[in-house]
Formats: sequence, structure tokens, C-alpha cells
Amino acid sequence: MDSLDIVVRLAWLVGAAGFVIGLMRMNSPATARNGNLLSAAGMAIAIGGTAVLLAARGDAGVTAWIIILAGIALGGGLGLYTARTVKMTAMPQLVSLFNAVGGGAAALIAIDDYIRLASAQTLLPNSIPLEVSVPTVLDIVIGGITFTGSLIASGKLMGVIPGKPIKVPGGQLVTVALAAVVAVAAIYLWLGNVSVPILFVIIAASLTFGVTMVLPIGGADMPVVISLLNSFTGTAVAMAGFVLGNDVLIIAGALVGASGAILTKLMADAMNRSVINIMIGGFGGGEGTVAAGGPEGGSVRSLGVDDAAIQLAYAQNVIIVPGYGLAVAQAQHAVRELADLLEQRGVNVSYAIHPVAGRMPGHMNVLLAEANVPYPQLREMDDINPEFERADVALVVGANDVTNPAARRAGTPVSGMPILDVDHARSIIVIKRSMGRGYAGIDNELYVNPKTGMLFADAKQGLADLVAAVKAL
Amino acid sequence: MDSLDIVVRLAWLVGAAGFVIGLMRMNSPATARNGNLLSAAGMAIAIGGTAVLLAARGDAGVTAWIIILAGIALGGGLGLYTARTVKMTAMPQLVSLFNAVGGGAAALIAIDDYIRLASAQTLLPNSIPLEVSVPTVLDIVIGGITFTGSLIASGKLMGVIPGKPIKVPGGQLVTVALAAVVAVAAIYLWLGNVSVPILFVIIAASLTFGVTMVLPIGGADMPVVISLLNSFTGTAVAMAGFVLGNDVLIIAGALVGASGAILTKLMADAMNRSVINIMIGGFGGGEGTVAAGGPEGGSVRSLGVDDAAIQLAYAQNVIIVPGYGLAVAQAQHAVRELADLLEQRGVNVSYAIHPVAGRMPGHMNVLLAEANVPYPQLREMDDINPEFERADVALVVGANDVTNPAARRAGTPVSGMPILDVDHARSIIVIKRSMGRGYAGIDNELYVNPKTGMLFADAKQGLADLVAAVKAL
Amino acid sequence: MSEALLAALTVFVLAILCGFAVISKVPATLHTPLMSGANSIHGIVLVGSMVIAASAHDPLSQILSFVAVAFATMNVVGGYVVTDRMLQMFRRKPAAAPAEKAEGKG
Amino acid sequence: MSEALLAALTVFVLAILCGFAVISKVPATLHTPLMSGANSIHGIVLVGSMVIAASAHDPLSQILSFVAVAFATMNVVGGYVVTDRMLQMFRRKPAAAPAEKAEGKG
Ligand SMILES: NC(=O)c1ccc[n+]([C@@H]2O[C@H](COP(=O)([O-])OP(=O)(O)OC[C@H]3O[C@@H](n4cnc5c(N)ncnc54)[C@H](OP(=O)(O)O)[C@@H]3O)[C@@H](O)[C@H]2O)c1
Ligand SMILES: NC(=O)c1ccc[n+]([C@@H]2O[C@H](COP(=O)([O-])OP(=O)(O)OC[C@H]3O[C@@H](n4cnc5c(N)ncnc54)[C@H](OP(=O)(O)O)[C@@H]3O)[C@@H](O)[C@H]2O)c1
Repeated sequence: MDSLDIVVRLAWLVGAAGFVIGLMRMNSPATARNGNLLSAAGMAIAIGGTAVLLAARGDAGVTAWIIILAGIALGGGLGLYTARTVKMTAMPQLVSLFNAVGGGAAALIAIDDYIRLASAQTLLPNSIPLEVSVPTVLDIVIGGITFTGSLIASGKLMGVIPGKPIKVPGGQLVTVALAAVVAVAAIYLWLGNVSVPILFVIIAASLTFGVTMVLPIGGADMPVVISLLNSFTGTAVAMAGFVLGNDVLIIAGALVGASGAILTKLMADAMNRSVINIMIGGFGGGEGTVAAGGPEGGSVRSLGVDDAAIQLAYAQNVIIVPGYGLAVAQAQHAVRELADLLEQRGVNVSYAIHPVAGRMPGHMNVLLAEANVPYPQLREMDDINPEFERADVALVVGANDVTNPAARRAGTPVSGMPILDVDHARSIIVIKRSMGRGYAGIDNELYVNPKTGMLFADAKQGLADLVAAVKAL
Repeated sequence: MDSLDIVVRLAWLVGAAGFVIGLMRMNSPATARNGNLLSAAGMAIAIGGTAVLLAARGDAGVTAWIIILAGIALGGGLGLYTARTVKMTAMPQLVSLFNAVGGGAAALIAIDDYIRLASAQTLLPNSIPLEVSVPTVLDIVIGGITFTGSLIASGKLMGVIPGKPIKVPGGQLVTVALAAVVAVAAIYLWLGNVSVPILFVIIAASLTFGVTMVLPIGGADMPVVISLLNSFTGTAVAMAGFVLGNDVLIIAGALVGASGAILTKLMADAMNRSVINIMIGGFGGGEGTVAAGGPEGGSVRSLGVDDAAIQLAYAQNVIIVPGYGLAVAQAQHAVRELADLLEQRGVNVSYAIHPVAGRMPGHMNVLLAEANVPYPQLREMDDINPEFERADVALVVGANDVTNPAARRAGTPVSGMPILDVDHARSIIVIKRSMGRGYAGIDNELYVNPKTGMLFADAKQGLADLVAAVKAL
Repeated sequence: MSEALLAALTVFVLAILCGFAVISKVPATLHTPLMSGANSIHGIVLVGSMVIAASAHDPLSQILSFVAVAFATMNVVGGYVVTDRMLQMFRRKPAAAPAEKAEGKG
Repeated sequence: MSEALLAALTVFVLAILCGFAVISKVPATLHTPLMSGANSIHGIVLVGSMVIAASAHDPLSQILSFVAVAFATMNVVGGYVVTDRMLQMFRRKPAAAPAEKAEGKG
């Protein structure tokens, strides 16, 4: 091992360390951005080192360099462009897309490696040791599933593919069949047989599996699915590392595989679902905005814009509770305008952010931050809940389940989900279009609370009206 | 590498994994004990594997086995006995003792290894490569410092050595001189010279350094010092791993080295000291229970046992605030007795545990748990602080600094230390012997608060009197 | 089982443990950025793609490795940029006491 | 720098990172037990001590390795036992809702 080797290997190690420390720092808002940059620096070092190695070794011919540079130019361009231009709320589907290509790349490495070995060995049995064939197959299977799975997930979030669960004809049967095929083929290769056609059977089966796995899952559960597939890609990359005998791939891959798994669990917990239950499709995807009469036992009080405006303008403390409806209506700027107006009048305004308000974790923060709402005004649930008691008005904008007191009782679809204690506020104003239900598809007792006034309107429109009305005071 | 090698190496890997997962689980009270057992299991596997390896290899003669087994019997016996019999409050010094022997063992490995090499090489220059000499020297230096340093720390906590800072004649000079000697000697060896005498110079200097490093530090800061030395031992063990080329030593050592460092910082933060500032001796060690007149501007109201008993007996909510005085007076059982008595009378009682109440982190939990106070009644500071408002009586037993409102102002020795909001309680009863000061050596404004009544007594005696008085009601 | 494989396995296990340990109690706000951040990290597969590209001689290998490189680079570049955009959100007003508080929670 | 050393270094770095990551926001209550727990772990030095003892032939080596083994074992056994004693403290009443709460904090 000459000194160049050593230097490059050390560079890879430094890169890997960068990833770990970067992730650590991304655990808290204060250091998160710096953590991401750190991780990026690690990546740069690792890739730079590789380039130096290839150049110095000179085993990369002109064509090879053209391939590499062209590939980098193309991929880099696409990545940069899409990442720069995507709308805040469309980010999850983009992440899913990047995840797909990552998994794809990992699979391609194993495929290419296997084909080469196979041709070199001119198909002698046992010519490919288990040490190689096992990670190769795993890489291809996991990478393949991730590739198509992530594409579907992305498509669902983009709306290219309908978000609602799509039953695959044959359903479970197909899945089981595919799994069986993969298993048999894998064992065949592990027994020492060398066969490219069989490899392609595995590839095809894995790709199909990815599709059938994700199609039946509802759009609302996609964040969790994407996170899971992200963890898969990590594992696939680690396998690629074993195939190539490259430590940095193994480290980074395993790191993402493991942390991704934890993260997936955290996400699922945050919407009190279990990952399993999501993968086999629970109540996910019921975007039920079914217009429904007021919940039995309790009359709904509807409120005029002017009354609402007066309540807000003369309040001491107002807490705004944004929900999915705000996102749908793209009303983030409107709500900020109203908040600013109130603050000018000396009302102090803060936003109560429920961890799973909207349809992806952090959805509300992303939205409101896009409208430049100052971070300090965004308050985590546990942080603000005690303050509802002191709030004169809680203004609920397009939020439903996350405010439903039913969650405190057992036996409802939202039971056990921590909620915002909106009902502790002195008075409550709810802006939504109708008595329609939320994601969980149940009525909200908050709306029949005597303290509650309903302002029926599209969030954006309703807020605009309020701004006008407050100005008019 | 034959299959036995592989099995043993895998066993070591499993052991290492056990350590990491064990530590993870020790991060939360619920899983902590199980985590420790897991780590112990990992240790058993690693050691068992080693024994098997040695046995199968047969390179260990009869004498070797006698040495090993005798050593294990002796060390194990001592460890088991001391650990079983030590009093709860004496645990830190014992941990420090175990830490000392651990560091010692690590150093001995390197010493032995070096002497063998030296004699084998019959002292040819450059016969010992840097790869060996660097970790060897580091191991010996760090291990040596830890050995004596931990012994001193332990001695101070046991009271064998006076707890108050002891100025070393020559002070800083000696330290610097020793450091210089070590540095020169180390470089001499790294330059390729082989010399056992020089090695012994290093050993001697390191051992002395350990002593001069810890002597000047006050007893109250020992928890932090012990934690720091603990992290040192980890590093020494990792170095021993490099010397022997043994992965499991490297992993476990590095793990402890790093986690120990973080833990040390957390501990120091908890008593808002900086590690540096402790090592060069800050206000640490001032166990100033100097009797002092009531703080200027404010009269002290002293309270009779019976009045106190009545207040407690007819209260709704009582929060007990234990402090160092409770530990000194060994009053944990007395306080529990009082609490039970009150609970029987329908008062609900909880304990407010300040992170640094007493003289070691967790001191109060350890004490109260010894008296079988049910864990749920022990409430972390952040958890209970909001509840003082609702407390009819806050009963402060031998606590001082952790209740001192002065901490909320800048410019006092306790400034910035988070405190228990005892002064928010409707009324306050303080049991202590006098107006004496606490660790920080300043007066406590709480004691001159009109809501406060002082019950001057030794904690144990005072509590006993209260129990009697409450029973008498 | 070769020495090399054993070493690789050791590294693999340690990295997994790091992965488990590194994600502590994260505020839900950070779930999406964290996911995105982890997503960029597996872009490291670019290193592997470059390596195979360097030794690709037949057309098939060349095509495969070209696609691999392009894919991987997209993952790397896009991943880090989009993550950074998400995180820019967390910038806050100059003097923001409450922010510190919020961080405390984080 | 040999292949072996590089591998060892990789493992070393990863283990350090694990160590940093593994200690998250721990309640102060657990500081002492955690310290004690970590303390027991470096008792792994017993493995090293056994190895040198096995190959100790001259009296000096034998004495050194004997002491090393004894020291290390004391560290291991004592460490785990005392840690366990500290942690037994955290057992709680059968039906203890608040305990759950307290854990949440942990
Ligand atoms: N955050 C995540 O990661 C995530 C992921 C998956 C699922 N979920 C689930 O999603 C739910 C989130 O709760 P949420 O309260 O934010 O939303 P929600 O419970 O889904 O309710 C959204 C409400 O917004 C109203 N709305 C829709 N369009 C609107 C518009 N243009 N203007 C005004 N209002 C409009 C709807 O009522 P109208 O039709 O009457 O207007 C609907 O009741 C939770 O159940 C959570 O578990 C969250
Ligand atoms: N926990 C840790 O890890 C750690 C480590 C090092 C330093 N510290 C520091 O130690 C302090 C801990 O605060 P604290 O409030 O627990 O204790 P403290 O501030 O040291 O006060 C203890 C008080 O207990 C009283 N006392 C002593 N013996 C007594 C007895 N036999 N009966 C009744 N009362 C007795 C003393 O007053 P009288 O003399 O009037 O009785 C003294 O004022 C903090 O400053 C902390 O930073 C903590």
C-alpha cells in the first residue's frame, strides 16, 4: 500500500467522520444547517480523494474520464436545477426522487460488477465466492426496490399518480410471488451457480416489487415511506461497499441505513402510526374532506368576518393554529400579513406548531418560514400548550385533527395522538370551508364548543377578508 | 486466519456492540439497568472468547493459566466484595478506585510489551517501529496519570486525604517540569532509540503528574475529575489495543474515551463550572459551612417545630427540597418517614430534585432511593418548577445554593445556575443547623424571604421532631 | 472468511451503531431535513460509480457506469442543496430570546 | 503505514464517533451511573491482560501480567456490580403513571 493509497483512504475516513458529525449536528435547529454543510464538506473530500486516486493511478482511460465527467455534469446539473427551483412544499417528492437515483446507482454498481465477473469467469460454477455474491444480490434487490418504490412515492406526492391507495390486482399474492422468485433466484446464485439471466430475473422482480409495495399506500403516509426507502438505499450502498471492498461506502451506507430506520420510526410515532401498519396500509390516505353535518349533540356557531376581526384586534395574546388547510390554500403569506397587522396593533401573536399538522412532518414550519415568519414565533406543541390558557383568541386555520379533543379519549382514530390544547383558550375562531372532516375522517368536538366560532371560508380568502376588516377598524 | 480466529474475533465484535448498545440504553432511567446488564453480557462474551482462544491455541502454559486464574480470582473477589459492601454515598470513590486499576492495567500491558520487545531486540536502534512506540508511550503516560490521579481522587472523597485543595510546593512549576520530562523522553524513544530506563523515567514522571494534577483540586469537584480520568482510562485502553493490535480494546477504549469526555462536560455544565476552570481549581472545595449572620437587609424568621408540623399536616401539596445537608445528616430515612406520614393524611408529597443538589450528580436520587422513596415521587427540576406555585409548603432540608434566588441575577458565584423556584411556593420551611453558607459560600436570599420560616436543627433531628409533632396532632 | 471481510464487517457494525446513536430525540420539525440530509449522504455511492467507470471497457459497462455516475451525482448535489434550502428556514431574528428557548427544546 | 494500522485507525475513529453520539441529553440523575457504566466497559483491558499473561515466560512479565489481570478483573467485576446497584434505585412502584412521565423526560 503506497502513500497515495494511504492518503486517499484517510481522506475517505475524514469524509465518513464528516457525515457522522454532520448528522449529529442536524439534531438541533441551532446547528442543523452547519451540520449539513459539514456533511457536504466530507462528501467533497471523499469524492476529491477518489478523483485524485483515479488520476494518479492512470487506470482510467480518456473514455472513462469522459464518462465520469459527462455523468457528473449531467447529474449535477439536474440535481442543482431541480433542488434550486422546487417549491418548498414539493420538497419531499424531490427528496424521494434523489433517493430513487441513489438506490439505482447502488444497484447498477453490483449489476456491472457481477456481469464483469461472470464474463471473466466464463460462467464456471463456484467462480464467484459467497463474499461477493451475497452482497451483490442484496444490493440489487434492495437498490431495485428502492428505485421504483421511491419513484412511485414521488409520483404520488406530485399527484402524477393518484395519492389514494391503489389496490394491485392480485394484491398480497403478487407480492408474495415476487418475494418467492427473488428468494429462489438468490439461493440459486449463492449455491455457486453463475448466471446473468438469473441476475436479470432478480432485477426485474425487485423493480416490480418496489411498485407493488408502494402503490397501495395512501399519499398522506408517503413521508414515512420515503424515509423507509431512504434507509433502504443506505443499506444498498453499504452492500455496494462490500462488493467493491470500499470502506467509505460501507460506513456511509450503514450510517444512513441505521439512522434512517430510527428516523422512520420517529416519524411514524409522531403521527401515532406503526411503520408495519403503514406499509400494509392502515387508515392512511383517507383525505376525507367529506362534507358532514355538525357532530351530533352540539350546535355549531358560525361567525362573521367583522366580529372575528374585532376579537382579534382587541386581544392581548393570539395563538394561530395552522393546519393542512393552510397548506392546501397556500395561505401562508396571508396568515403572516394578518399576524404582522395584529402585532403592529400591539397584540402579541405566536404560532402553535403541531408536529404532524399538515401532511409531512415540519410541513407548517416549512410553509410559514417560506412566508418569512420569524422562527421564534413558531412554537413547538409542548412549549405552547400551557399558554393557551392565557390566550384570548386561538385562531385555527385549516387545522382539524390536531385540535380534536377526542384524541384525549380512548377509542377514536386519533386517540393517543398528542393535541394542541386549543380548547383551553378563552375564545376560538376556526377558519375552514365547511364542517368537512380531516385526515382521520372524524368529527371535531372543538367545533361544537360554545367558545368556538366558525368562519367558513377558504383559508386564503378568509384571512384576506380578516386583514381587510382589521385594517378597517 | 482459521475458523477459531474468526469465531473469536466475531465474539469480540459482538461484545463491542454490546457496550455501545448498553451505553445507549443507559441514557434513560427506564432502560438504564437493562443497558448495564447488556454491556456486562458483551463483556462476558468478549472475555469468554479470549479464554477459548488461549485454551485452543495452547500457547498458554500451566503457569500462565495459574497466573490468569489467580489474577481473576483475586481481582474479581476484591471487586465483588467492595462493590457489594460499599455505602450508597461512597460509590463515587469506589468507581474512582476501579478506574485507577483499569488505567493501571492498561499501562502495565504497554510496559510489559515494551520490555519484551526491548530485550528481544537487544536494544538495536530503530528496532521498534513508530506504530508501536507511539501508542506504547501514550498508553503508559495516560494510564500512569489515571492510576495515581484516580487514587488521589478516591482518597479525597474517602477523607483519607483532606478534601480541601492542597497546594503542591512549587505548584505549576512542578507540573510543567514533569510534562517537559515526559515530552523529551517520549520524543527520544520515538526517534527510534530503545531504552528501558528511559521508559521508567516516563512511568515515574506520569505517576507523579497524576498526583500533582489532582491534589490541588477541591473535594466537591471530584465527581468531574473522576469522570475526566475515566475518559483518560478509555483512551489508555484504546492505546493498549493499538499496541497489541486488538480491535475490541480499541473499540471499547475509544468508546469510553469519547463518551467519558462528553459526560465530563455535561457534569461540569450541571454545576455551571467549566472543566478547565475545575482542573486549575476554581471556587471548588470551599465546603464553607461558615456560620454567618443573616444576610444584610432582611430579617430571618425562625419557626417552631409545632407550627411547622401544623403547616405541613394541613397542606394540600407539599414539595420537599433535599440538599447536601440531608446527605451529611444521613436523614434520607427520616424524610421518607415524614413524607409517608403526610401522605397517609392525604397530603400529596413530591421531592424536587435539583441536578446538582448534594455533592455528586444524582446524589439526592441515590440517597432517597436508598430509603425506598418511590421513583415517581422524585421529580426533575424542569418538571417540578412550574408546580411550586401550586405548593402550599416547600420543605427545604439542608439545601442552600440550589434554592438561592441570587442565581437569577448576574454577578454572584451561582449566577446562571438553574435553581428550584422554591420562592414561588405559598410558604417555605427551611431545615438547617444555622445561617451557614453552602458550597458556593454566599448568603441565601430565600432565608430572608417573608414567606420563609427557618427551623434550625440538624436535618435528621429536625425531621424526627416533625414526625413526632405531626403524629401528636 | 477473509481478514479483509472481517475488517469490513467490523466497520459495518460500528457504522450501524453510530447510525442508531446519532439520531436522538429530534423535534418533529427536523424530521424532513434530517431525512433529506441522510439522503444526501448515501450519494457517496458516487465514489463507487467513479471506480467502476474508471475500469469500464466494454460498452455495456460504460453505459451502466455512466448512468450510475449521473444518478449518484444527482443524489449528492440535489440532496445537499435541497437540504440546505430547508434548513435556511431556521434562521431567526437577530435578538431572539424565545429562539434560544425553542432551541433548548430542539 | 500498514494496511492493518489503517484498519485499526478506521475502527478507532468510528468508535470515537459512536462515543460522542451515544451520550445524548442525559438527566443529571444518570450522570454517576453512566460514568460508572463507562468505567466498567474499559475493564475490557482484561482481554489484553490475559493475552500478555498467556505469553509471559520470564518472572518480570509474569508478575506484571498477574497484576494486570487482577487489576482489570477488579475493574470489570466491581464496575458492573456497583453500577447495577446504583441503577436498582430506579425501580419504581408497580402502577406508576408519573413514572412514565419521568421517563419521558429521561
Ligand atoms: N404531518 C404529517 O407528517 C402527516 C402525515 C400523514 C398524515 N398526517 C395526518 O394529517 C392530519 C393533520 O391534521 P391537520 O389538523 O393539520 O389537518 P386535517 O386534520 O387533515 O384537517 C385539515 C382541514 O383543513 C380544511 N381545509 C381543507 N382545505 C382547506 C382550504 N382550502 N381552506 C381552509 N380549510 C381547508 C379541511 O376542512 P374543510 O374541508 O371543511 O375545509 C380539513 O378538515 C393528522 O391527522 C395527521 O396525523 C400528518
Ligand atoms: N451535585 C454535584 O455534583 C455537585 C458537585 C460539586 C459541587 N456542587 C455544588 O454543591 C451545591 C449543592 O447545593 P445544595 O443546596 O445541595 O447544598 P449547599 O448549597 O452546599 O448547602 C448545604 C447546606 O446544608 C446545610 N447543612 C449542612 N449539614 C447539615 C446538617 N447536618 N443538617 C442540616 N443542614 C445541614 C448547611 O447549612 P448549615 O451549616 O446552616 O446547616 C449548608 O448551607 C451547589 O452549589 C453545587 O454547585 C454540587
